[in-house]
Amino acid sequence: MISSFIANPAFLEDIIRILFVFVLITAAFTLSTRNIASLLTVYAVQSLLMVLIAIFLYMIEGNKTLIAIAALTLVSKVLLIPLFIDLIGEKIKISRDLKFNYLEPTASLIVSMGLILLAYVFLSGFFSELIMSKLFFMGAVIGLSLTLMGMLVIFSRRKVITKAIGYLTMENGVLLFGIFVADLPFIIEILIVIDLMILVLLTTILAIGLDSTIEEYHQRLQTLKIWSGSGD
Amino acid sequence: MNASFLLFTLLNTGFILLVSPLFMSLIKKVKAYAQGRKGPSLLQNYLDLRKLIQKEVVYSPNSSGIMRVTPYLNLAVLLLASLFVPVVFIPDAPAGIGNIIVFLYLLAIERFFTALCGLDAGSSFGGMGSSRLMSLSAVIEPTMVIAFAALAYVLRTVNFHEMFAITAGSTIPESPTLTLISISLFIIIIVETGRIPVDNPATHLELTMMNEAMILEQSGKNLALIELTHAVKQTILMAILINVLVPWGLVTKLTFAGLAVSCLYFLLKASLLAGLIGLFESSIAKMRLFRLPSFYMMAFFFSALTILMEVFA
Amino acid sequence: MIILSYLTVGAIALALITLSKSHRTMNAFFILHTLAFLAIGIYVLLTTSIPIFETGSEYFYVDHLSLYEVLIAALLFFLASVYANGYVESLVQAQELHRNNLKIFYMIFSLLLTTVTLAFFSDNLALFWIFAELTTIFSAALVAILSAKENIDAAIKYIFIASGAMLFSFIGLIFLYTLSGEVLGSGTLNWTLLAKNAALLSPKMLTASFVFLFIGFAAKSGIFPFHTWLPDAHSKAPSAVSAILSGVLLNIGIYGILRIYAIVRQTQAEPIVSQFLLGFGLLTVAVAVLNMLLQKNLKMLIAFSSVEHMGILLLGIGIGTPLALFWTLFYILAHSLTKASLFFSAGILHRQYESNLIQDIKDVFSLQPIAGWGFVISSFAIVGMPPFPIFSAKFFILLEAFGLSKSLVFAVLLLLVIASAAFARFLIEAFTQSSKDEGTDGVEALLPYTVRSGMKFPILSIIFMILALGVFFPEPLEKLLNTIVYELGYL
Amino acid sequence: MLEAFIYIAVIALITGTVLPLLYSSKKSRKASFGLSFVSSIFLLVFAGTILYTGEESVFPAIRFIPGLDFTLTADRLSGGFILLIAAVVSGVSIYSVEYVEHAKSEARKDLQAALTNLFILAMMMVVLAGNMVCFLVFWEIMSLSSLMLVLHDYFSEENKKAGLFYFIMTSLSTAFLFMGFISLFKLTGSAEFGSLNYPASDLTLPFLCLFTGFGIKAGLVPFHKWLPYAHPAAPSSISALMSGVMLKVAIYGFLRFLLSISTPELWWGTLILIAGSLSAVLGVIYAVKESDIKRLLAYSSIENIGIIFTGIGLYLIFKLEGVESLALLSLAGACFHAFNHALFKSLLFLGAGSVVHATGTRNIEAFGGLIKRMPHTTTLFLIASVSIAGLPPTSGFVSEMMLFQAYFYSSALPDPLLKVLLIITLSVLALTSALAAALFVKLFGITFLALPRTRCAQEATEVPKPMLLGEAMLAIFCILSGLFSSRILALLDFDLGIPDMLLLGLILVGTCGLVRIAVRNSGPSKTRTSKETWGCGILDQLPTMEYTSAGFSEPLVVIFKKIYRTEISSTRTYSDTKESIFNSGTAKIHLIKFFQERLYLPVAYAVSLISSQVSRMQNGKLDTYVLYVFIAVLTLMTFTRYFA
Repeated sequence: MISSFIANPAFLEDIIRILFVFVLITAAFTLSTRNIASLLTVYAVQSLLMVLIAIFLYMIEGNKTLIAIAALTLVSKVLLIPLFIDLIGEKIKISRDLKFNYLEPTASLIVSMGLILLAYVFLSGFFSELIMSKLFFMGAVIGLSLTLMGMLVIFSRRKVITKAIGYLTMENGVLLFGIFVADLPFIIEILIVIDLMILVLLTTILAIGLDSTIEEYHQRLQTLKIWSGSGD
Repeated sequence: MNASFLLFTLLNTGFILLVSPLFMSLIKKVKAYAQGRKGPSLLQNYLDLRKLIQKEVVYSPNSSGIMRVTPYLNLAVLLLASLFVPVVFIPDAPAGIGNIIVFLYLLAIERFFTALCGLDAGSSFGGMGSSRLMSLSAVIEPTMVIAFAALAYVLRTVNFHEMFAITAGSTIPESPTLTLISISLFIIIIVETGRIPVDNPATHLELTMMNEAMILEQSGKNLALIELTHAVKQTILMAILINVLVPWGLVTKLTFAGLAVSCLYFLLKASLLAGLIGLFESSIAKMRLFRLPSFYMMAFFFSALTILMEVFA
Repeated sequence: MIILSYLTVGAIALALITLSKSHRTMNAFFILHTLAFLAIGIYVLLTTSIPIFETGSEYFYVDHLSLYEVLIAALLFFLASVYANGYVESLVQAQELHRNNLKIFYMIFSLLLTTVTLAFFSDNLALFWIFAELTTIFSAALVAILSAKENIDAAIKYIFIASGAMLFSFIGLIFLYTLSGEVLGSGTLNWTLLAKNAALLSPKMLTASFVFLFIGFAAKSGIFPFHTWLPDAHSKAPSAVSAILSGVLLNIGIYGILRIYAIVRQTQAEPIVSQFLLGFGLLTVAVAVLNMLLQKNLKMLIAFSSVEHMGILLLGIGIGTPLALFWTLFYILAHSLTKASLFFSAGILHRQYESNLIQDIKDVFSLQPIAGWGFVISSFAIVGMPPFPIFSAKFFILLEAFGLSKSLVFAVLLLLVIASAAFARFLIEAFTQSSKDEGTDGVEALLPYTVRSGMKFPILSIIFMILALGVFFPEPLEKLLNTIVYELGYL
Repeated sequence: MLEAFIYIAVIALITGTVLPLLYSSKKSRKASFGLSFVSSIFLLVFAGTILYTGEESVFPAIRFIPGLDFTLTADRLSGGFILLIAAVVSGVSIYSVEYVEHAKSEARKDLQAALTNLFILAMMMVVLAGNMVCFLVFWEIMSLSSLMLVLHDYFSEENKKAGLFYFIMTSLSTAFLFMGFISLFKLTGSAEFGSLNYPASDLTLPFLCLFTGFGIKAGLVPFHKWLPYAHPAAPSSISALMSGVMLKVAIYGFLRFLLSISTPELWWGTLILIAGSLSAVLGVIYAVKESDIKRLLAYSSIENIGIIFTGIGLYLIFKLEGVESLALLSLAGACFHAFNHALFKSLLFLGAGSVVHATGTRNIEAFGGLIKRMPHTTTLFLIASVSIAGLPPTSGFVSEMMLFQAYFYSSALPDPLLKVLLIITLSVLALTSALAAALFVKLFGITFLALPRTRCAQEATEVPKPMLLGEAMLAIFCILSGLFSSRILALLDFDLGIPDMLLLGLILVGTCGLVRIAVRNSGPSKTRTSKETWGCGILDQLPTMEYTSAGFSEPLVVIFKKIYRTEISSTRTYSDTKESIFNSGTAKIHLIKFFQERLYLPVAYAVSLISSQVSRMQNGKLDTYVLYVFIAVLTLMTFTRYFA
């Protein structure tokens, strides 16, 4: 019974559509959540959604790369990166990112809708040339708008850690876009993830220098020992 | 350098040197009559010059070589300029003699060194004189140049000798526009010789002086030379006006009779002009210094008008 | 083979640096590393017939353009490594750099060189993208290595703006991949393949893909409005690193744009893309020079000057004629060298005055004659005065641009006047200040900073090189550049 | 064979540049200037030959950059300007041997010697350059080396400003030249200078650009403002080179372009003529008011450049109206004036340098009585003053006369409106030359005559011999070029029918002698007494009673008050609250610098305002930066969607 459902592409497509909605919801959360721990959770969920989308897509398409991508995403984005950021977050001893720049959460949600519209309009202009199913087109639109929303997060939130999550959201958007528009060679996906990991590593380490509330960091510090790793 | 020119050099220069003081006296005389006085004799200027030339020269200790050289230089310059304006006859001059522009700038040399002389002794009067002279001569310069350019326009040459050769012999001016130029030339004479309303050559009130202020430090021989220079300058300028407006009588060929006629004619015409200048001087009051530019504008207007008429004719 | 040897050398150098204990050995190994890269590059250029594909699956491709860029990079890294010997030691002594961080510094530096080299040699655009990303990360780490808050801040800006924009590039790549898939059956991101089949690609999609790719590469090379990270990062980084940032890393973005433009150029999308590049070039130059004019910070001035020059390079690419490309390529070399010399000199001045601000610089010529004159001469060179190479490159780029638009050339010329005025203003104001003017308010006279060994050599050698290049254009270089122009399909 | 002269000169100058930098000693500086002197001699011979034979001398091309060789050519035009350079350099190099030793430090002396040689080299090469790129290369080197020389005394606030201003103007000039040359290059397809047989409409853009570019460098109104700043800042020997030669190099460039055009347009000539006349008269009017000796000379350079451009404009007009003889006359007049101005203006600057060196100030009001203290300098200065005032039989007169003559003959023009224009510009020229005479009466009179006004003038002493020798060299050139002007021009096959100055000079000297002899024997022979200057009875004359420079120019200031336009401001303080008992106060008469306040400063303010606005974009906040990127991405997406 279940297997028949699973074998039915139309059903799978519906599920993927639902997942798209969830993705957008996570993005909205990322834009407005003030608590860093829950931000991380939202990100992990978003990544998980990516994994699920990849798996369902595999079921429709049968492209093995998708499974590999799903596995890779699961390991890196759902587990490792949130874990690492969480570790750093504890070190910095801040748990909230309260202030917003330029856009308050409500405004940014409205802007996000505009972004989705823009992504739709934009892509419809170009993908009309390609033969593409509606689902794939929608995936591309969601991917692109997720990328843009991630950028929205970067500039509207104050703390570096939040910005990093914004960046990760962007990356998820690109991943989504990639899954639906083209099937890139897997090696490239791996390299991207490695790149992402290093980047997150670096930014979060640097975030210690900037975001930390510890008194001694407020002045110009000559010798933060973050590089030699021997202290806080 | 041909014989004709050499002879011309001697005769013309000699003649101008000889008659120049006469016209000075004549103007004084006319002015005196106009004022109801009898005035000095016509020979008075000659006598003055003789007296001065025998007197010793007094120099200020502040003064320099400029003061010593200038009188000689200036007279020499004016004598050179006199070669440009044939009065006795029109010779076969070497190229360049008679060039209007050179002539204008010879006058400029005289001005330049007179002005330096004024500054040389360090007297405030001298400085004032040279300052005013240079300023006003700068303002009159466009007028002079335009007037002379108008001459060149009408007569199509830049050489006085050639110009006069064209005008000579005719009894009326070559072109009606020349009459207009003559007005400008008349004003130029007034300005260049420092006469009322521009300057008062007879003044002894320092604040109104221009030319006199600059030669305040000159004395004896040098003063004589300077006075002579002024006289020569006046004669030359008058000769230009005469040869343009009423040119008859000037001979182009060298004959004894012609020479005598032309000298006589010139003497007559120049005396009349001198009388006219004297009358003009008597009938007008000296202007304020800064009113002069507008006076000059009048001359400028006439000259420019001439050219315009020639241009659009 | 080539890539493999580069990788091997890179790995060995990294290992040696990791193992070495003293600063001197680390530096020596790093110098050797750069020299080895330089040597391999020259060897390949002289002996191997290129272009060739590397490592089977056509991920890497060595042609004259990439080799040219790699040689420039290796040369600059070499100079920077020599300079770093004394400079970094000074930083350590001034306690701006912790001694424990030395090893990390050299390791990342060495890694950066390897990554840059690999990026230039990547034929697969996605691979290029990843290596370019890695260079961002490594260089940002080098900016942040000083651990001062402002450095970290600059590094963070660098990472977020450059990497964020690069994500859009990736979207562009996906476009390109799909596009090529439509035409070739299976998608590819291999530049060689794309360039060969460029004529088949749909111009409209290609334009869209170009625009996205441009966003990332523009951010990488400091094109307005993505340039904002550049002045901060370049001015806060240690000068040895600044020179690399300006001289090498900016070239990566330009290189990317150039490669993509070479594809676009063969299609109908060329006019619009060309105008697009010219527009951005002009805007970049304008914004950069206006930022330079009232600049109070020495290294910021140099950094904005980099932005300006990137704008000119963009113009040079956008013109799209072979001659323009030829001189643009030459311009890249000239700019990299000159900029490095400026940063090296500025580094010495920064050591001397502990500040980059205009009001702190005093008695330059008596305290630091070499750096002072080096800076002055390099400034002449960077504003395009003869007999330095930028002059002729500028002339010919503008000459080619004249065919497209007269007003563009005129605008650029006026903007360049502002750029020169900015340099002149800064130099005249800063370099003529005397400590004697201050009077007797107890300011003790500055002691001259002892320039360490190896810090003068790069400055002097660069000045010598640019002088030589400006006066005499070597024939082999001409041949090399002509080959590049040919290989990019311009002729 | 002839080319060897140039090679030797180049090698000498390069050695002269490098030598003082390598060995810092008085000897090496001496050698350096010696080398520039030697090079000038070689150049003189070279230029003389080229001018006389009229041969074109083409040097073998050297590989320079791809597609463009390094070429040098010398034809008559460049020969003439090489002659000019060489003549001035010969004097300046001798002068500098001693002059350079007054610089403040050893390093600066060396640098000054080296840069002087480089500067000379660059100017020479600009004139010899065979193509546009070479021209620009040396043009820029010329600007740079002169800039460094202007900045030689870089601790002074005034000099910094002058240097920056000079640099901006010179960059602007180069930018216009770039534009002009590029458009020519595109038109002809080659960088070579050659005849331009194109319709005038194609040449309008190059013409306007090159006219502006060269005009800026030459100091044409309204681009003249850098001259009065840069000249006082530079050492006098350099001011001499800049004013005497560098401005002429700009003229050369302009002529090189203009003469290669076969079909110019009439309005070009009109434009050049009007700009020239305007520069001439405004230059001299500003000069009259000036009391800084070097700034005064700088303004006077503007005037003379105006006269030269007037000649060029006349040339173009006459040529297009088909009056070839007058066209030739005006062009020859312009070129000859360029040559003469080079000589006497550098002589004046050297003289001013001597005076400034002896007194330690540039303010004319502080001078006076120097004729007794520096008799040789005074004589040399007088020669130059007489020349620049355009008094016959000097060189300055001859060239001005050529222009006047062209004007006077302009009745030959068919177009009445053009004639009217010529009348107006003629009167402007006349005014200019008369004002120049007044100017130099003032400069010479106030500086050298009467009593010293200050202690520094009182204590002045004659300058060392080499400086005098250098000046004398130029003075001799000056006199020779005046006296033999018609012969020189005849030698160059210009049959222009101008008066023979030698004849005039001889007659003048002869008459002078005759007058002297005639007067000598009259009256008491040895009766020269000395008595104080008459001062209304005041016996002890004080320097304060003398006319001052400002006083001298006051009548002109009043007459031209429309142009000077002063602003009077005053502040007062009172001892009581009702403001009736005057305590103290200041009053200031401020001369409105029209071009500076209405043209240069507004532009500068506008640019810096925009600049500061743009700089505010760079606010240092990551969020703002990312916002820019975000907006840019959105814009690009929209743009691509709808316009691509």
